[in-house]
Amino acid sequence: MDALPRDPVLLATVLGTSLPFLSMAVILIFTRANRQLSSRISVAAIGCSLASALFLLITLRAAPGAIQYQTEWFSSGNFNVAFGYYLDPLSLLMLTIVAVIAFLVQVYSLGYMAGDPGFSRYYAFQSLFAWAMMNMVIAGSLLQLFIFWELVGLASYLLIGFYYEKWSASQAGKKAFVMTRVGDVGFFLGIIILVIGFGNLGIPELNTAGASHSIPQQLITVSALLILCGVIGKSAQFPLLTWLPDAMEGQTPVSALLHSATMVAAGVYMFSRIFPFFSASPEAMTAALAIGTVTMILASTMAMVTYDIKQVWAYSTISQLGLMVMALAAGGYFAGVYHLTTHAGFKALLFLCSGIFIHSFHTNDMRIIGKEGGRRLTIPTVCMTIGALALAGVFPFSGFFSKEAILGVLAAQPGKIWLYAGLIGALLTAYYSFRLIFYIVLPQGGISASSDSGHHEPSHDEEHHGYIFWAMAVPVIILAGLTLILGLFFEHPLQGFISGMLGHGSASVLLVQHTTPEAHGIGHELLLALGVSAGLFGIALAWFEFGRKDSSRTGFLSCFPSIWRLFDLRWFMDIFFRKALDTAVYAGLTSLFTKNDRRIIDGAIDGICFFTEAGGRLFSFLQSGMLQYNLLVMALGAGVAILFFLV
Amino acid sequence: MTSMEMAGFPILSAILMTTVFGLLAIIFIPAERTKLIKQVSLGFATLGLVLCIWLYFAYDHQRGGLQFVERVLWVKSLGIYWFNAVDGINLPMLLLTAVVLFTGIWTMWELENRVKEFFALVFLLVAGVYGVFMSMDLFWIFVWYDVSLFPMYPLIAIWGGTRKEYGAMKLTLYLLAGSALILPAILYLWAQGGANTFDLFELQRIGFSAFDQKLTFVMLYLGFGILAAVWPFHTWSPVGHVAAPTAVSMIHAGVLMKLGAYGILRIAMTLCPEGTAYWSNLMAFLACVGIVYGALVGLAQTDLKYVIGYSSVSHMGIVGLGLATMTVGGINGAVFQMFAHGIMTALFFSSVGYIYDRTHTKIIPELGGLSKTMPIASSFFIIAALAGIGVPLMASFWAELLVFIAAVQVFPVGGVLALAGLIVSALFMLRVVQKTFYGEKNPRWEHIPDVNPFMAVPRIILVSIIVFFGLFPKLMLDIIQGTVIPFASRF
Amino acid sequence: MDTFSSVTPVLAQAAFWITVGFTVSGAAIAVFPRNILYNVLGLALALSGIAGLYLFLGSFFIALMQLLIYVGAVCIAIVFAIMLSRPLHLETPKRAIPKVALGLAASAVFFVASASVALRTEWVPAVERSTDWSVETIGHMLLTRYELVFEVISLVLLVAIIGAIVTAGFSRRLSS
Amino acid sequence: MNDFLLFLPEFSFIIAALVFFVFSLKKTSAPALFHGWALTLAGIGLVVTVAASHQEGMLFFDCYRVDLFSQIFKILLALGTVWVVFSSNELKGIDPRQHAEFYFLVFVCTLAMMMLVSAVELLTIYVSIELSSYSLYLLVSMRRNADQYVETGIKYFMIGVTASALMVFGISLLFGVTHTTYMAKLSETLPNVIRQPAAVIGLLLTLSGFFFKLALFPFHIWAPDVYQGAANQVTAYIATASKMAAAAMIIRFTGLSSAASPDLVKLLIGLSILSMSFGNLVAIIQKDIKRLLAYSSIAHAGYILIGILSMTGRGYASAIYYATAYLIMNYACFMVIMKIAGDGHNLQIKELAGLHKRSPLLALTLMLGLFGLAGIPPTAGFTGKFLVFAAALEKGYLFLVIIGMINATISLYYYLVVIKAAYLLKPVREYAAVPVDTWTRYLSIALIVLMIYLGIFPDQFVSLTEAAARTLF
Amino acid sequence: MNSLNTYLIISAFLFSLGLLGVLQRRNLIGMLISVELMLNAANLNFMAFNRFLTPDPVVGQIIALFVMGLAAAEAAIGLSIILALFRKMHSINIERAQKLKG
Repeated sequence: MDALPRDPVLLATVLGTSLPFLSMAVILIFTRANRQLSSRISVAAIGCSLASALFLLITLRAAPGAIQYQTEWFSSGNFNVAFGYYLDPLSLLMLTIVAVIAFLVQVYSLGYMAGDPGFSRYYAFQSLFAWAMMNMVIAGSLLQLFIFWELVGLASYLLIGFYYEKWSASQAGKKAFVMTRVGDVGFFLGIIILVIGFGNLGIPELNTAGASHSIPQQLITVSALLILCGVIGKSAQFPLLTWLPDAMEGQTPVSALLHSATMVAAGVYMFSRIFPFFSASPEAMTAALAIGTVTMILASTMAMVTYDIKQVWAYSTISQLGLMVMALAAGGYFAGVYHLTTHAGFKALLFLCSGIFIHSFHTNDMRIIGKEGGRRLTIPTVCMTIGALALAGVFPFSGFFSKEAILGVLAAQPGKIWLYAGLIGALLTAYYSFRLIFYIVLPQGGISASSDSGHHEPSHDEEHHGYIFWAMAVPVIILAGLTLILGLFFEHPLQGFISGMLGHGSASVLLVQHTTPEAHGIGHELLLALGVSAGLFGIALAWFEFGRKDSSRTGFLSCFPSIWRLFDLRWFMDIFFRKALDTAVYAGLTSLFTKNDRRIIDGAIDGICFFTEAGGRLFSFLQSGMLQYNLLVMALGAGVAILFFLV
Repeated sequence: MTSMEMAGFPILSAILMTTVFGLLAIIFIPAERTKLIKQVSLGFATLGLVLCIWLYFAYDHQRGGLQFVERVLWVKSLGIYWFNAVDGINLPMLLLTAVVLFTGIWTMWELENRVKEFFALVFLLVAGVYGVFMSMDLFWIFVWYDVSLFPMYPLIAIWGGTRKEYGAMKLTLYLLAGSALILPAILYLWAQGGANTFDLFELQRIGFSAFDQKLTFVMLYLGFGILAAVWPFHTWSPVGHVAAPTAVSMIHAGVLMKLGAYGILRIAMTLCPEGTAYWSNLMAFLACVGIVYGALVGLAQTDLKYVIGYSSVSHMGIVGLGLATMTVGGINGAVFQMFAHGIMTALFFSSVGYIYDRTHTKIIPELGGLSKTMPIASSFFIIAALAGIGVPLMASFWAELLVFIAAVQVFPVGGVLALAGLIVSALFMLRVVQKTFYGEKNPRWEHIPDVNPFMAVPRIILVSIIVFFGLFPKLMLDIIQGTVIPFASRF
Repeated sequence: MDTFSSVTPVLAQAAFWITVGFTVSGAAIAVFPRNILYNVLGLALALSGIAGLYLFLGSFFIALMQLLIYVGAVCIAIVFAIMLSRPLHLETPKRAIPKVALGLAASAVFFVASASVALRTEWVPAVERSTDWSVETIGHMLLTRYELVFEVISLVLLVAIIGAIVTAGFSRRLSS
Repeated sequence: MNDFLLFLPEFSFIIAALVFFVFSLKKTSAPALFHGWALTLAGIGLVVTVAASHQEGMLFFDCYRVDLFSQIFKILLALGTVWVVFSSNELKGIDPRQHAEFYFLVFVCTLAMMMLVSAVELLTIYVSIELSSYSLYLLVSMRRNADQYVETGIKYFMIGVTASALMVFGISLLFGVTHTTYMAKLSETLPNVIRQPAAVIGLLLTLSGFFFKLALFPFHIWAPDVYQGAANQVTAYIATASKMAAAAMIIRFTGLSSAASPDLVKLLIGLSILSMSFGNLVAIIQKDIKRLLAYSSIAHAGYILIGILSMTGRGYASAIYYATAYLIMNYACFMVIMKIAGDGHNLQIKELAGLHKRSPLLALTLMLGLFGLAGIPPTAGFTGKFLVFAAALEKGYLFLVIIGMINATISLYYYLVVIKAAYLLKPVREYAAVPVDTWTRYLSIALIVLMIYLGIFPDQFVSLTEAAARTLF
Repeated sequence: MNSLNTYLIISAFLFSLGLLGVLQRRNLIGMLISVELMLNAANLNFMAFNRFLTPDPVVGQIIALFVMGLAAAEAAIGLSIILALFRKMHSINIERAQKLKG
């Protein structure tokens, strides 16, 4: 503790990562009643976090190696749990991303949430969320990471189910928590196996051990696969992906935060955090690659058929996360992290823009928004288009660069199938995002108001161009700016930053090679062309079907109703889970066990009681009122006793 | 050891005496002066709490082992000693008891019906609990064990709720049926020891043959296991909890159930290391089944207290699993879980108690949307539920972590199965939270006031303890493992 | 045997078996007939037979006492009781078969048991046996070794008398 | 003179009996006066007995032995008598005109049982036991207005005389096989001939007489009917004092075989198990408290037997302890019953409803008494069970002890039913508050204190019982 | 013939017969008579042992004497109780007295 004031880095780390927690505590305990004060405390806290994150990034950008602070949390037997911070380029980068996005979202929420009765609570949870995420990012050990990972889940549960009086919201929160719990238990088990087999959960130690293969291969594979479960749950990978679209029940800024820099990013972040460890297990990497691919394709298809503006971005998040997992699994450490960074920017942008639309039109339906004149809101329209372009991977937006990096990595894989999948994903992504853009920007008459009229959020009519609007618009503009410059100017500095220090931090020079574009078989230019053309083709298709005049605006999928239905119902995954839960758990085990409890166990006990009493009644026949029967009992008893001795 | 050993002020006896004198004081107060009775009760409970906290700080965990030993020969011809001491295992339990008693009495501040008898019986019950936790003599452990059980009957039957007479009778008989195995086992050990002593540690030094250990271990395990709600002997627990009044549920689920696990640890495992090893697979099996089973059955319950009852079954399974591993980590975790679960369940019942006192129902479908009308009261429950799920930075998380590490190491299959139970427990806790507190505001409960600050105090104390030891588990674990390390080295 | 030493063994034997016959048949009459008066007479017969057996066992004093106390006192008392309670008119419904069967079984068990005890035990006479059968010795013993019992038995009789009076309702205070 | 001092306790009760014999000759009856006299005389008897507690010696040509063992039981007998006499202030169950006879018989019975515990000669034992039995037959038959219970006396009598016939038959076998009636010689001779059927069966039949007194299965059959049918005070007397004498005699007699016959031990184990199980099971379904307590007494006979059948000093000591505890607890229950049923009727369980309001002190006394009977610590009943089981386990009778504990659990059920009635049930009709006079109040408190004190601080009393048990050998 | 066993078997017979009477007779006085038979059986035992086995022939006789005395007292008490019962129940059939049971 005495080191704290003397070491500015530590001070900044501690301050930056604990202030949101303090703000949460203060809000919940003291300032619940005062909304203004609550929001200010929260925003100030996250502002401080942002400042310290930037400070750390700048101070440590040229640090020779990772900086680690560690103190014993507790120990039990020979199992020591350390509490510590691990500051390396990856965590610093991610810390900054989280701080930036969280700060922007909180500022944005000043407008978006104004007038909400749960305003204070909202900011408390936001602070909790930011705190948990930042601590997760700089955690020094896998266990600590897991702890905050769980807290991130908790915070997202609270935020998704924020409007708890709305049944669907609380349901969505529960679903998110339980489904990620499924993955987390795997993660937890993985950690336990590592504790047992390896004994140390420090992230650098794990990475070193993984890279140098100093732990048994089997152990790595098993634990890596189990830890991958955590990634699957948190980052909504196949098959645990259906909670994420439902999580749209939360407010739009929450979705923005959830989908860009926190919660779902946690999975991918964790993957990259112990990337060298993972990469020591080819089996785990292959599994992750497959899962990422499936996820990406599935989510893209789902996005093609929904009219809910937030759902589209939710599916796109899933598919982009799949892409990131693919990148990482294919060995593209930088590509994955880079896409995580750019995605955080443009996805937050997309959600925040959607939020403005939703806030203005009180609907989630893209058709209605378009019809009611969504494009008149110039700033969000423009910004959203920028975001969509980045998502589609169009030059010069940030998504282009990161996607290219990923495709490069995929191309380096032995089988070309991953590359083709990536390209198809890129195509579909471009298609569905511009389908949305065209719906909003180029509305045409004759939209049939279908049954899917979207969700209504609590309405509060505010002046569109007042303080509220600007509180929402400024973050959007900042993010749009970031999206523009992040790819164009920051790819190489970032690569140097991250990969450079990775070389110091762990012994994985080999990994860096994977990420260089020169290493893959197909020429760089060809790949570039392929990527761009896939994106452009998708946009063109979208324009052909939705943008141009006289287009049918139904999409080619409407020709195949069964496929439409398949996509719309999320490949029946939800139904499957529901059915599985209902039959296997509720109707199966639960009811079986409950019956067992009532009938067999309790029945046995009550039966014992019953038979005891019946025994009493039975024996009481010995005590009949007839004297001579009584005497008989006595005489026969004595007689039997005598015979006992004689025989 | 000499026959007489008294190191300074008998602090442990003093803690015990706070309850006895509390009981006597209550007896001599006229029954009409309910306010005074409550104040006196709270005063004695506070005194006990203060002494326990002092004990917690005064205990030297560096040195470990037994401290504050009081040892007086009690009954010469049988070798019974008045032998009280603390070590790392019972210190958390004493602290837990003091906290739960204190908060429990505060929670019952609004009681109106037969106040005098209620608090007198509560003190009697807690005297037994303190006694079990501090005593190191088999005779006294058993005496206090029974003393702590039988006040449950009137407490539930008079002040209880749903099916109170049935629940009370079932609980009392069931638990005392457990002692039908404990007493013979204790006496058997005494007789086989041949040294005419009930002193736990002298018996431990004597050691027993493998057969004796196996035999007595299983008797003690089943006997105490009933109180620890080991599957399949758990059915008294939900029924009893449902029937019991708030403070009694708090003490019962929070403290009394720990007596069972504590008994297994303190007597069975101490005296029968070989027996433990022999039966550990059974222990682990029952514990794992209990974890999953409790959670799954909890899913189907419609009564709030039933839900908590089954969650207790599940959580006590974790304690059992930790004990079954016979490793330092596992036992550390088990003891810590006993403490954490005690506080957590007390919080659970105290929140449910508040709700039930106001709404007169604890049927989940009849409630709903309570968060709107009583946000603070609801948040206490939600916090408890989160602790029950094993959310990190709450005390129970660490306990579960330690237990599961040990369990997966020792019983891979069972450990993994039990881990899966965590998913279910999350599901059923959240389901309850959702159905009870979330959803549309229920007009039936609109007039109900939220917890006032005075009544919030005990709940806040409980929450703070959960979070405090979640943030600083070292403060408890160091004490625990100072004793557990030498303890586990015997296996 | 001493008393009958002058009589030939055959006669003695015949007398013995006749006595036994009286005893057994008297006992049977005391138990089996339904008429209570026959029972009393049977009892008297059996008791007299037993008194005879006591003679064979060498104790004239006890045989006399048997006649006095039992036949003289007990039987008369029973007859008085019969007269007072008029049990002659006792209704006689059917006997319950299980009761009879179980009763027979129980007494059979007892008979077999006690007979086999008698037969299977090695009865070992004392090494030194006194031959002092005189009544004086009995009297002496009564006042020394059995002094307490002797006094207690008087208390027993007192209790019996007071009790009988009170219970049967012959007390002065109760005769209302 | 010394001899006279040894006999002083008995003598004081002879005097008491004679005083009431004289009273019984009077033409008029004065219940209050009689009660005062009786209490005074019984009190004097108790004081004398306590004062004579450390006497030792032989009397009446070695027929009569005064030692710590006998003196402890005499104190218990005197104590029980005092208590019963104390509770006889409203002797509504017996015709006021018969009160003198009632006290006379009680004192005679106590005297007989005192002689019983001191007697070490078979004939003396037999005569004493008969004297006490006859007194009890008469006491039981004395209940007035007892149309429902008229048959009680004759049932008790018939069963009693049959048992005593069995006993005297057994004594005759013992006499035949050992040639002696002195216990001291018996205990020398008997182990040598214990293989003989006559010896062991003689012992068994002799014991059955005492089993009858103790109401041990299968010689228990009188107990429920008699408990129910006799006047409350008489039942209390039978349930407390007379059990002490029986326990003492069984302890004396089982010591004779001194574990030479494993078969006998097996049989006793069997009887003990049957007795506990039967008593507890049937007690579950009872409605009448006295009848319930009768079944519970059958069960307790089984527990006492557990201590005895281990045939060790510790076992006998534990049995003495148990008997003492039983006396206190049982009397506590009966005192409450007698107090509540002021008019002498038979109390039903449901009539206890609301007792905690009508008289909190009596309710508490009853609760503690019942918990003591159930063996719940920290009452003396628990410590008694603990000691008894400890003695049995020293001999390795684990199974027996487990069954004993299971039975204790079963018994808890019906005791709880009674407690429930006293503390929980709402009375169907308004019962008047129970008037509790000062002395009863003090006695209740004394009983409560005694039950708990003996439970928590058993050390001194256990040493005493062990010293007493040592005098047996 | 005149051996110990003869007497013992006679006594066993008397005892069993008495027991049978006690178990069978519905007339209470009949039962009492049967009990007397049982006591006499025991007495016969005493006398027989006294004659054939014991060192001191006085003891058995004295016991027999006391048993007789007790039997007389017993008969008196028994008969008085029976009479009391008869006054209330107007019967001495034991099968009519079955109120107390269970």
